[in-house]
Amino acid sequence: MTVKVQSESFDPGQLLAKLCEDNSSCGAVASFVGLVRRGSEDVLAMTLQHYPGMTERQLLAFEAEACRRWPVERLVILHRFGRLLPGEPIVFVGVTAAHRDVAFRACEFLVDRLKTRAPFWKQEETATGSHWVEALPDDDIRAERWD
Amino acid sequence: MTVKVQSESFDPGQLLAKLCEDNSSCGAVASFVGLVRRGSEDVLAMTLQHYPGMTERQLLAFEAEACRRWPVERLVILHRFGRLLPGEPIVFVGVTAAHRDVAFRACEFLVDRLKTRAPFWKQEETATGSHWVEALPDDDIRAERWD
Amino acid sequence: MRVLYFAWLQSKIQKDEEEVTPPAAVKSVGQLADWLQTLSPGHAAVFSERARLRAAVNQTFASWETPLSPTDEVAFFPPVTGG
Amino acid sequence: MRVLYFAWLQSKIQKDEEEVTPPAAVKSVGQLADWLQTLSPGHAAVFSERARLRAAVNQTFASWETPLSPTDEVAFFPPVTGG
Repeated sequence: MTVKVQSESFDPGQLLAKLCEDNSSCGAVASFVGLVRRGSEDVLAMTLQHYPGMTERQLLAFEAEACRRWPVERLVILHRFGRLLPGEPIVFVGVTAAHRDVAFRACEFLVDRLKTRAPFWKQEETATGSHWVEALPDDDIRAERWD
Repeated sequence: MTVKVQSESFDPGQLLAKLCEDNSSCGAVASFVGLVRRGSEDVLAMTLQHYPGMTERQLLAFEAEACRRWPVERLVILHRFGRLLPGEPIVFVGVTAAHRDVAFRACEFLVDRLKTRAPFWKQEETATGSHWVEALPDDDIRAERWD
Repeated sequence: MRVLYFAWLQSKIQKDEEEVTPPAAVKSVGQLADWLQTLSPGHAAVFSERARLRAAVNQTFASWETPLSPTDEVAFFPPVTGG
Repeated sequence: MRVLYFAWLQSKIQKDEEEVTPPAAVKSVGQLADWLQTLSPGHAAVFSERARLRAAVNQTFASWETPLSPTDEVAFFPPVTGG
Protein backbone atom coordinates (compact mmCIF):
# COMPACT_ATOMS: atom_id res chain seq x y z
CA MET A 1 0.00 0.00 0.00
CA THR A 2 1.36 3.42 -0.96
CA VAL A 3 -0.23 6.78 -0.30
CA LYS A 4 1.76 9.83 -1.30
CA VAL A 5 1.46 13.58 -1.86
CA GLN A 6 4.32 15.14 -3.80
CA SER A 7 5.21 18.08 -6.03
CA GLU A 8 7.57 16.08 -8.32
CA SER A 9 6.19 14.55 -11.49
CA PHE A 10 5.78 10.78 -11.77
CA ASP A 11 5.57 8.11 -14.43
CA PRO A 12 2.10 6.47 -14.49
CA GLY A 13 3.49 3.56 -16.53
CA GLN A 14 6.08 2.75 -13.90
CA LEU A 15 3.45 2.77 -11.15
CA LEU A 16 1.21 0.41 -13.13
CA ALA A 17 4.15 -1.86 -14.02
CA LYS A 18 4.98 -2.15 -10.31
CA LEU A 19 1.40 -3.10 -9.45
CA CYS A 20 1.53 -5.86 -12.07
CA GLU A 21 4.87 -7.28 -10.89
CA ASP A 22 5.17 -10.53 -8.88
CA ASN A 23 1.46 -10.66 -8.76
CA SER A 24 0.11 -14.14 -9.38
CA SER A 25 -2.45 -13.96 -6.56
CA CYS A 26 -4.58 -11.19 -7.98
CA GLY A 27 -6.04 -11.30 -11.44
CA ALA A 28 -7.21 -7.72 -11.84
CA VAL A 29 -5.47 -4.35 -11.85
CA ALA A 30 -7.59 -1.22 -12.38
CA SER A 31 -5.96 2.19 -12.58
CA PHE A 32 -6.79 5.83 -13.17
CA VAL A 33 -4.56 8.70 -14.25
CA GLY A 34 -5.71 12.32 -14.13
CA LEU A 35 -3.87 14.69 -16.48
CA VAL A 36 -3.87 18.49 -16.67
CA ARG A 37 -6.24 19.46 -19.50
CA ARG A 38 -5.57 22.41 -21.72
CA GLY A 39 -9.35 22.82 -21.77
CA SER A 40 -11.51 25.24 -23.77
CA GLU A 41 -9.92 28.32 -22.18
CA ASP A 42 -6.41 27.30 -23.23
CA VAL A 43 -4.90 26.69 -19.81
CA LEU A 44 -1.18 27.53 -19.71
CA ALA A 45 -0.55 25.97 -16.29
CA MET A 46 -2.37 24.77 -13.22
CA THR A 47 -1.31 25.26 -9.62
CA LEU A 48 -2.61 22.83 -7.05
CA GLN A 49 -2.68 24.11 -3.51
CA HIS A 50 -3.29 21.66 -0.70
CA TYR A 51 -3.55 21.54 3.09
CA PRO A 52 -0.38 19.74 4.25
CA GLY A 53 -1.17 17.36 7.07
CA MET A 54 -4.88 17.15 6.36
CA THR A 55 -4.23 15.84 2.82
CA GLU A 56 -2.16 12.91 4.08
CA ARG A 57 -4.75 12.14 6.78
CA GLN A 58 -7.57 12.11 4.24
CA LEU A 59 -5.68 9.93 1.77
CA LEU A 60 -4.92 7.39 4.50
CA ALA A 61 -8.59 7.48 5.53
CA PHE A 62 -9.68 6.80 1.92
CA GLU A 63 -7.27 3.87 1.75
CA ALA A 64 -8.63 2.42 5.01
CA GLU A 65 -12.21 2.92 3.80
CA ALA A 66 -11.52 1.15 0.49
CA CYS A 67 -9.86 -1.79 2.27
CA ARG A 68 -12.79 -2.05 4.68
CA ARG A 69 -15.32 -2.11 1.83
CA TRP A 70 -13.58 -4.41 -0.64
CA PRO A 71 -11.01 -7.23 -0.60
CA VAL A 72 -8.32 -5.05 -2.15
CA GLU A 73 -4.85 -6.59 -2.45
CA ARG A 74 -2.61 -3.65 -3.32
CA LEU A 75 -3.43 0.01 -3.59
CA VAL A 76 -1.56 3.10 -4.71
CA ILE A 77 -2.74 6.71 -4.36
CA LEU A 78 -0.41 9.43 -5.56
CA HIS A 79 -1.50 13.07 -5.81
CA ARG A 80 0.65 16.01 -6.82
CA PHE A 81 0.59 19.64 -5.71
CA GLY A 82 2.35 22.75 -7.04
CA ARG A 83 2.54 24.12 -10.58
CA LEU A 84 1.77 21.66 -13.40
CA LEU A 85 1.69 22.06 -17.18
CA PRO A 86 -1.00 20.73 -19.56
CA GLY A 87 -0.52 17.02 -20.23
CA GLU A 88 1.30 16.41 -16.93
CA PRO A 89 -0.13 13.76 -14.59
CA ILE A 90 -1.87 15.08 -11.46
CA VAL A 91 -3.04 11.89 -9.83
CA PHE A 92 -2.61 8.13 -10.04
CA VAL A 93 -4.88 5.58 -8.39
CA GLY A 94 -4.20 1.86 -8.83
CA VAL A 95 -5.93 -1.09 -7.20
CA THR A 96 -5.26 -4.81 -7.52
CA ALA A 97 -7.73 -7.51 -6.46
CA ALA A 98 -8.61 -11.11 -7.21
CA HIS A 99 -11.60 -10.00 -9.30
CA ARG A 100 -12.19 -7.14 -11.69
CA ASP A 101 -15.36 -5.84 -10.06
CA VAL A 102 -13.53 -5.12 -6.82
CA ALA A 103 -10.61 -3.48 -8.64
CA PHE A 104 -12.91 -1.21 -10.69
CA ARG A 105 -15.20 -0.29 -7.79
CA ALA A 106 -12.39 0.50 -5.36
CA CYS A 107 -10.47 2.51 -7.96
CA GLU A 108 -13.49 4.59 -8.91
CA PHE A 109 -14.40 5.09 -5.24
CA LEU A 110 -10.92 6.44 -4.49
CA VAL A 111 -10.98 8.83 -7.45
CA ASP A 112 -14.39 10.16 -6.34
CA ARG A 113 -13.11 10.61 -2.79
CA LEU A 114 -10.06 12.52 -4.07
CA LYS A 115 -12.34 14.81 -6.08
CA THR A 116 -14.69 15.63 -3.23
CA ARG A 117 -12.96 15.05 0.11
CA ALA A 118 -9.25 15.72 -0.34
CA PRO A 119 -8.18 19.31 0.47
CA PHE A 120 -6.83 20.38 -2.93
CA TRP A 121 -7.65 23.58 -4.80
CA LYS A 122 -6.85 24.21 -8.44
CA GLN A 123 -5.83 27.55 -9.86
CA GLU A 124 -5.70 27.85 -13.65
CA GLU A 125 -3.43 30.24 -15.53
CA THR A 126 -4.74 31.45 -18.89
CA ALA A 127 -3.56 34.24 -21.17
CA THR A 128 -5.95 36.61 -19.35
CA GLY A 129 -4.82 35.77 -15.81
CA SER A 130 -5.28 33.27 -12.99
CA HIS A 131 -8.50 32.02 -11.46
CA TRP A 132 -9.52 29.44 -8.90
CA VAL A 133 -11.46 26.50 -10.33
CA GLU A 134 -14.97 26.13 -8.88
CA ALA A 135 -16.03 22.71 -7.58
CA LEU A 136 -18.59 20.94 -9.75
CA PRO A 137 -21.89 20.08 -8.05
CA ASP A 138 -21.78 16.90 -10.18
CA ASP A 139 -18.80 15.65 -8.24
CA ASP A 140 -20.67 15.77 -4.96
CA ILE A 141 -23.63 13.95 -6.46
CA ARG A 142 -21.33 11.29 -7.88
CA ALA A 143 -19.57 10.87 -4.54
CA GLU A 144 -22.91 10.27 -2.79
CA ARG A 145 -23.15 6.92 -4.57
CA TRP A 146 -20.72 5.58 -1.99
CA ASP A 147 -22.65 6.79 1.10
CA MET B 1 -6.91 3.40 -31.51
CA THR B 2 -5.18 0.05 -31.22
CA VAL B 3 -6.80 -3.37 -31.18
CA LYS B 4 -4.47 -6.35 -31.12
CA VAL B 5 -4.41 -10.11 -30.52
CA GLN B 6 -0.95 -11.56 -29.97
CA SER B 7 0.88 -14.46 -28.31
CA GLU B 8 3.91 -12.37 -27.21
CA SER B 9 3.93 -10.85 -23.73
CA PHE B 10 3.56 -7.10 -23.30
CA ASP B 11 4.39 -4.40 -20.77
CA PRO B 12 1.21 -2.87 -19.28
CA GLY B 13 3.23 0.09 -17.96
CA GLN B 14 4.47 0.97 -21.42
CA LEU B 15 0.94 0.84 -22.83
CA LEU B 16 -0.35 3.15 -20.08
CA ALA B 17 2.62 5.51 -20.49
CA LYS B 18 1.83 5.79 -24.18
CA LEU B 19 -1.83 6.64 -23.49
CA CYS B 20 -0.71 9.42 -21.14
CA GLU B 21 1.81 10.92 -23.58
CA ASP B 22 1.13 14.16 -25.51
CA ASN B 23 -2.30 14.18 -24.08
CA SER B 24 -3.39 17.60 -22.92
CA SER B 25 -6.86 17.34 -24.42
CA CYS B 26 -8.13 14.50 -22.27
CA GLY B 27 -8.01 14.61 -18.50
CA ALA B 28 -8.80 11.00 -17.67
CA VAL B 29 -7.11 7.68 -18.42
CA ALA B 30 -8.70 4.49 -17.08
CA SER B 31 -7.03 1.14 -17.61
CA PHE B 32 -7.43 -2.51 -16.74
CA VAL B 33 -4.86 -5.31 -16.72
CA GLY B 34 -5.84 -8.97 -16.35
CA LEU B 35 -3.12 -11.27 -15.01
CA VAL B 36 -2.91 -15.07 -14.86
CA ARG B 37 -3.84 -16.09 -11.30
CA ARG B 38 -2.19 -18.99 -9.58
CA GLY B 39 -5.60 -19.54 -7.92
CA SER B 40 -6.65 -21.99 -5.25
CA GLU B 41 -5.78 -25.03 -7.36
CA ASP B 42 -2.17 -23.91 -7.86
CA VAL B 43 -2.26 -23.26 -11.60
CA LEU B 44 1.11 -23.99 -13.27
CA ALA B 45 0.19 -22.45 -16.61
CA MET B 46 -2.78 -21.32 -18.65
CA THR B 47 -3.32 -21.81 -22.36
CA LEU B 48 -5.65 -19.43 -24.14
CA GLN B 49 -7.15 -20.74 -27.35
CA HIS B 50 -8.95 -18.34 -29.63
CA TYR B 51 -10.78 -18.25 -32.96
CA PRO B 52 -8.43 -16.37 -35.32
CA GLY B 53 -10.39 -14.03 -37.54
CA MET B 54 -13.46 -13.92 -35.34
CA THR B 55 -11.45 -12.57 -32.40
CA GLU B 56 -10.19 -9.59 -34.40
CA ARG B 57 -13.67 -8.93 -35.77
CA GLN B 58 -15.18 -8.96 -32.29
CA LEU B 59 -12.51 -6.69 -30.81
CA LEU B 60 -13.03 -4.15 -33.60
CA ALA B 61 -16.78 -4.37 -33.02
CA PHE B 62 -16.29 -3.69 -29.27
CA GLU B 63 -14.13 -0.69 -30.10
CA ALA B 64 -16.75 0.70 -32.49
CA GLU B 65 -19.49 0.09 -29.91
CA ALA B 66 -17.54 1.92 -27.16
CA CYS B 67 -16.87 4.89 -29.47
CA ARG B 68 -20.55 5.03 -30.43
CA ARG B 69 -21.66 5.04 -26.79
CA TRP B 70 -19.13 7.41 -25.25
CA PRO B 71 -16.90 10.33 -26.33
CA VAL B 72 -13.74 8.23 -26.06
CA GLU B 73 -10.51 9.90 -27.22
CA ARG B 74 -8.02 7.03 -27.38
CA LEU B 75 -8.55 3.34 -26.83
CA VAL B 76 -6.28 0.30 -26.59
CA ILE B 77 -7.39 -3.32 -26.44
CA LEU B 78 -4.67 -5.97 -26.35
CA HIS B 79 -5.45 -9.64 -25.68
CA ARG B 80 -2.99 -12.52 -25.68
CA PHE B 81 -3.40 -16.16 -26.67
CA GLY B 82 -1.15 -19.21 -26.24
CA ARG B 83 0.55 -20.57 -23.10
CA LEU B 84 0.95 -18.09 -20.20
CA LEU B 85 2.48 -18.45 -16.74
CA PRO B 86 1.00 -17.20 -13.45
CA GLY B 87 1.56 -13.46 -13.02
CA GLU B 88 1.81 -12.83 -16.77
CA PRO B 89 -0.53 -10.22 -18.28
CA ILE B 90 -3.38 -11.62 -20.41
CA VAL B 91 -5.22 -8.49 -21.37
CA PHE B 92 -4.87 -4.70 -21.34
CA VAL B 93 -7.69 -2.24 -21.87
CA GLY B 94 -7.01 1.48 -21.73
CA VAL B 95 -9.34 4.38 -22.48
CA THR B 96 -8.74 8.12 -22.44
CA ALA B 97 -11.49 10.74 -22.35
CA ALA B 98 -12.10 14.31 -21.28
CA HIS B 99 -13.92 13.13 -18.15
CA ARG B 100 -13.36 10.27 -15.75
CA ASP B 101 -16.88 8.85 -15.92
CA VAL B 102 -16.53 8.18 -19.63
CA ALA B 103 -13.08 6.64 -19.20
CA PHE B 104 -14.23 4.31 -16.39
CA ARG B 105 -17.50 3.31 -18.07
CA ALA B 106 -15.92 2.59 -21.47
CA CYS B 107 -13.03 0.65 -19.91
CA GLU B 108 -15.33 -1.51 -17.81
CA PHE B 109 -17.65 -2.05 -20.76
CA LEU B 110 -14.76 -3.31 -22.92
CA VAL B 111 -13.51 -5.68 -20.22
CA ASP B 112 -17.03 -7.11 -19.81
CA ARG B 113 -17.33 -7.55 -23.58
CA LEU B 114 -13.96 -9.36 -23.70
CA LYS B 115 -15.11 -11.70 -20.94
CA THR B 116 -18.41 -12.61 -22.53
CA ARG B 117 -18.26 -12.01 -26.28
CA ALA B 118 -14.68 -12.57 -27.44
CA PRO B 119 -13.95 -16.13 -28.65
CA PHE B 120 -11.28 -17.13 -26.11
CA TRP B 121 -11.14 -20.34 -24.07
CA LYS B 122 -8.86 -20.93 -21.10
CA GLN B 123 -7.25 -24.23 -20.27
CA GLU B 124 -5.53 -24.49 -16.88
CA GLU B 125 -2.61 -26.80 -16.14
CA THR B 126 -2.36 -27.99 -12.54
CA ALA B 127 -0.22 -30.75 -10.97
CA THR B 128 -3.09 -33.20 -11.63
CA GLY B 129 -3.57 -32.35 -15.32
CA SER B 130 -5.25 -29.90 -17.66
CA HIS B 131 -8.86 -28.77 -17.72
CA TRP B 132 -10.94 -26.21 -19.60
CA VAL B 133 -12.19 -23.33 -17.47
CA GLU B 134 -15.99 -23.07 -17.32
CA ALA B 135 -17.59 -19.69 -18.02
CA LEU B 136 -19.07 -17.97 -14.97
CA PRO B 137 -22.80 -17.23 -15.13
CA ASP B 138 -21.90 -14.02 -13.24
CA ASP B 139 -20.05 -12.73 -16.26
CA ASP B 140 -23.13 -12.91 -18.45
CA ILE B 141 -25.23 -11.18 -15.82
CA ARG B 142 -22.61 -8.44 -15.50
CA ALA B 143 -22.46 -8.02 -19.27
CA GLU B 144 -26.24 -7.52 -19.45
CA ARG B 145 -25.82 -4.15 -17.74
CA TRP B 146 -24.74 -2.78 -21.10
CA ASP B 147 -27.71 -4.10 -23.11
CA MET C 1 -19.43 -26.24 -45.50
CA ARG C 2 -16.50 -25.65 -43.15
CA VAL C 3 -17.11 -26.55 -39.51
CA LEU C 4 -14.70 -25.51 -36.72
CA TYR C 5 -14.46 -26.81 -33.15
CA PHE C 6 -12.82 -25.17 -30.14
CA ALA C 7 -11.76 -26.05 -26.57
CA TRP C 8 -12.96 -29.45 -25.25
CA LEU C 9 -14.96 -30.12 -28.43
CA GLN C 10 -11.67 -30.70 -30.31
CA SER C 11 -10.57 -33.63 -28.12
CA LYS C 12 -14.02 -35.24 -28.11
CA ILE C 13 -14.43 -35.00 -31.88
CA GLN C 14 -10.67 -35.44 -32.43
CA LYS C 15 -10.70 -32.68 -35.02
CA ASP C 16 -10.22 -28.89 -35.05
CA GLU C 17 -12.20 -28.53 -38.24
CA GLU C 18 -13.79 -30.52 -41.02
CA GLU C 19 -15.32 -29.94 -44.44
CA VAL C 20 -18.85 -31.41 -44.50
CA THR C 21 -21.67 -31.69 -47.02
CA PRO C 22 -24.89 -31.97 -45.06
CA PRO C 23 -28.12 -32.99 -46.81
CA ALA C 24 -30.17 -30.19 -48.39
CA ALA C 25 -32.72 -30.39 -45.55
CA VAL C 26 -30.12 -28.89 -43.16
CA LYS C 27 -31.04 -25.21 -43.22
CA SER C 28 -30.13 -23.90 -39.72
CA VAL C 29 -27.38 -24.18 -37.12
CA GLY C 30 -29.61 -26.44 -35.02
CA GLN C 31 -30.31 -28.74 -37.96
CA LEU C 32 -26.58 -28.88 -38.72
CA ALA C 33 -25.91 -29.90 -35.10
CA ASP C 34 -28.60 -32.60 -35.36
CA TRP C 35 -26.93 -33.99 -38.46
CA LEU C 36 -23.32 -33.72 -37.14
CA GLN C 37 -24.47 -35.67 -34.05
CA THR C 38 -24.96 -38.76 -36.29
CA LEU C 39 -21.41 -38.73 -37.71
CA SER C 40 -19.41 -40.45 -34.90
CA PRO C 41 -19.60 -41.30 -31.18
CA GLY C 42 -17.42 -38.19 -30.55
CA HIS C 43 -19.84 -35.95 -32.45
CA ALA C 44 -22.72 -37.59 -30.61
CA ALA C 45 -21.12 -36.87 -27.23
CA VAL C 46 -20.54 -33.20 -28.13
CA PHE C 47 -23.90 -32.42 -29.74
CA SER C 48 -26.00 -34.21 -27.11
CA GLU C 49 -24.93 -31.47 -24.66
CA ARG C 50 -26.45 -28.61 -26.62
CA ALA C 51 -26.93 -26.37 -23.53
CA ARG C 52 -23.14 -26.32 -23.06
CA LEU C 53 -22.52 -25.20 -26.66
CA ARG C 54 -22.44 -21.91 -28.49
CA ALA C 55 -22.15 -21.31 -32.24
CA ALA C 56 -20.89 -18.75 -34.72
CA VAL C 57 -21.69 -18.40 -38.43
CA ASN C 58 -19.13 -16.57 -40.56
CA GLN C 59 -17.34 -15.45 -37.38
CA THR C 60 -20.40 -13.86 -35.81
CA PHE C 61 -22.27 -15.31 -32.81
CA ALA C 62 -25.31 -17.25 -33.97
CA SER C 63 -28.31 -19.03 -32.44
CA TRP C 64 -29.64 -22.50 -33.19
CA GLU C 65 -32.18 -20.86 -35.50
CA THR C 66 -29.61 -18.97 -37.59
CA PRO C 67 -30.07 -19.99 -41.27
CA LEU C 68 -27.15 -21.56 -43.15
CA SER C 69 -25.92 -21.60 -46.73
CA PRO C 70 -23.40 -24.14 -48.16
CA THR C 71 -20.48 -21.67 -48.23
CA ASP C 72 -20.82 -20.63 -44.58
CA GLU C 73 -18.08 -21.13 -41.99
CA VAL C 74 -19.75 -22.54 -38.87
CA ALA C 75 -18.03 -22.86 -35.48
CA PHE C 76 -19.11 -24.71 -32.32
CA PHE C 77 -17.56 -24.04 -28.92
CA PRO C 78 -18.30 -23.79 -25.18
CA PRO C 79 -19.21 -20.41 -23.62
CA VAL C 80 -16.18 -18.12 -23.94
CA THR C 81 -13.80 -17.46 -21.04
CA GLY C 82 -11.51 -14.64 -22.18
CA GLY C 83 -10.47 -11.42 -20.49
CA MET D 1 -6.31 29.37 18.21
CA ARG D 2 -4.65 28.81 14.84
CA VAL D 3 -6.75 29.70 11.79
CA LEU D 4 -5.72 28.72 8.23
CA TYR D 5 -7.03 30.01 4.90
CA PHE D 6 -6.77 28.39 1.46
CA ALA D 7 -7.34 29.30 -2.20
CA TRP D 8 -9.05 32.66 -2.89
CA LEU D 9 -9.54 33.29 0.86
CA GLN D 10 -5.80 33.97 1.18
CA SER D 11 -5.81 36.90 -1.24
CA LYS D 12 -8.98 38.43 0.19
CA ILE D 13 -7.75 38.21 3.81
CA GLN D 14 -4.13 38.73 2.70
CA LYS D 15 -2.98 35.99 5.06
CA ASP D 16 -2.43 32.22 4.86
CA GLU D 17 -2.90 31.81 8.56
CA GLU D 18 -3.21 33.75 11.79
CA GLU D 19 -3.14 33.16 15.53
CA VAL D 20 -6.33 34.53 17.09
CA THR D 21 -7.85 34.75 20.58
CA PRO D 22 -11.62 34.94 20.15
CA PRO D 23 -13.82 35.86 23.12
CA ALA D 24 -14.95 33.01 25.38
CA ALA D 25 -18.46 33.15 23.88
CA VAL D 26 -17.07 31.71 20.61
CA LYS D 27 -17.77 28.00 21.01
CA SER D 28 -18.41 26.72 17.46
CA VAL D 29 -17.01 27.04 13.93
CA GLY D 30 -19.97 29.23 12.98
CA GLN D 31 -19.43 31.55 15.96
CA LEU D 32 -15.74 31.79 15.09
CA ALA D 33 -16.68 32.80 11.53
CA ASP D 34 -19.08 35.44 12.92
CA TRP D 35 -16.29 36.88 15.04
CA LEU D 36 -13.59 36.70 12.31
CA GLN D 37 -15.97 38.60 10.01
CA THR D 38 -15.54 41.70 12.27
CA LEU D 39 -11.71 41.77 12.07
CA SER D 40 -11.15 43.53 8.71
CA PRO D 41 -12.90 44.34 5.41
CA GLY D 42 -11.10 41.30 3.88
CA HIS D 43 -12.43 39.01 6.61
CA ALA D 44 -15.89 40.55 6.17
CA ALA D 45 -15.83 39.87 2.42
CA VAL D 46 -14.84 36.22 2.97
CA PHE D 47 -17.17 35.35 5.82
CA SER D 48 -20.23 37.07 4.35
CA GLU D 49 -20.20 34.36 1.63
CA ARG D 50 -20.68 31.46 4.03
CA ALA D 51 -22.36 29.19 1.41
CA ARG D 52 -19.14 29.23 -0.61
CA LEU D 53 -17.03 28.15 2.39
CA ARG D 54 -16.10 24.85 3.98
CA ALA D 55 -14.25 24.29 7.27
CA ALA D 56 -11.99 21.77 8.97
CA VAL D 57 -11.15 21.41 12.65
CA ASN D 58 -7.89 19.67 13.49
CA GLN D 59 -7.56 18.58 9.85
CA THR D 60 -10.97 16.91 9.69
CA PHE D 61 -13.96 18.29 7.77
CA ALA D 62 -16.28 20.15 10.14
CA SER D 63 -19.68 21.85 10.04
CA TRP D 64 -20.67 25.30 11.32
CA GLU D 65 -21.96 23.58 14.46
CA THR D 66 -18.69 21.77 15.26
CA PRO D 67 -17.59 22.79 18.79
CA LEU D 68 -14.18 24.44 19.29
CA SER D 69 -11.57 24.55 22.02
CA PRO D 70 -8.74 27.16 22.26
CA THR D 71 -6.00 24.76 21.08
CA ASP D 72 -7.83 23.70 17.89
CA GLU D 73 -6.45 24.25 14.39
CA VAL D 74 -9.31 25.62 12.28
CA ALA D 75 -9.19 25.97 8.48
CA PHE D 76 -11.54 27.77 6.08
CA PHE D 77 -11.56 27.13 2.34
CA PRO D 78 -13.77 26.83 -0.74
CA PRO D 79 -15.17 23.43 -1.82
CA VAL D 80 -12.23 21.23 -2.82
CA THR D 81 -11.26 20.60 -6.46
CA GLY D 82 -8.64 17.84 -6.41
CA GLY D 83 -8.29 14.65 -8.42
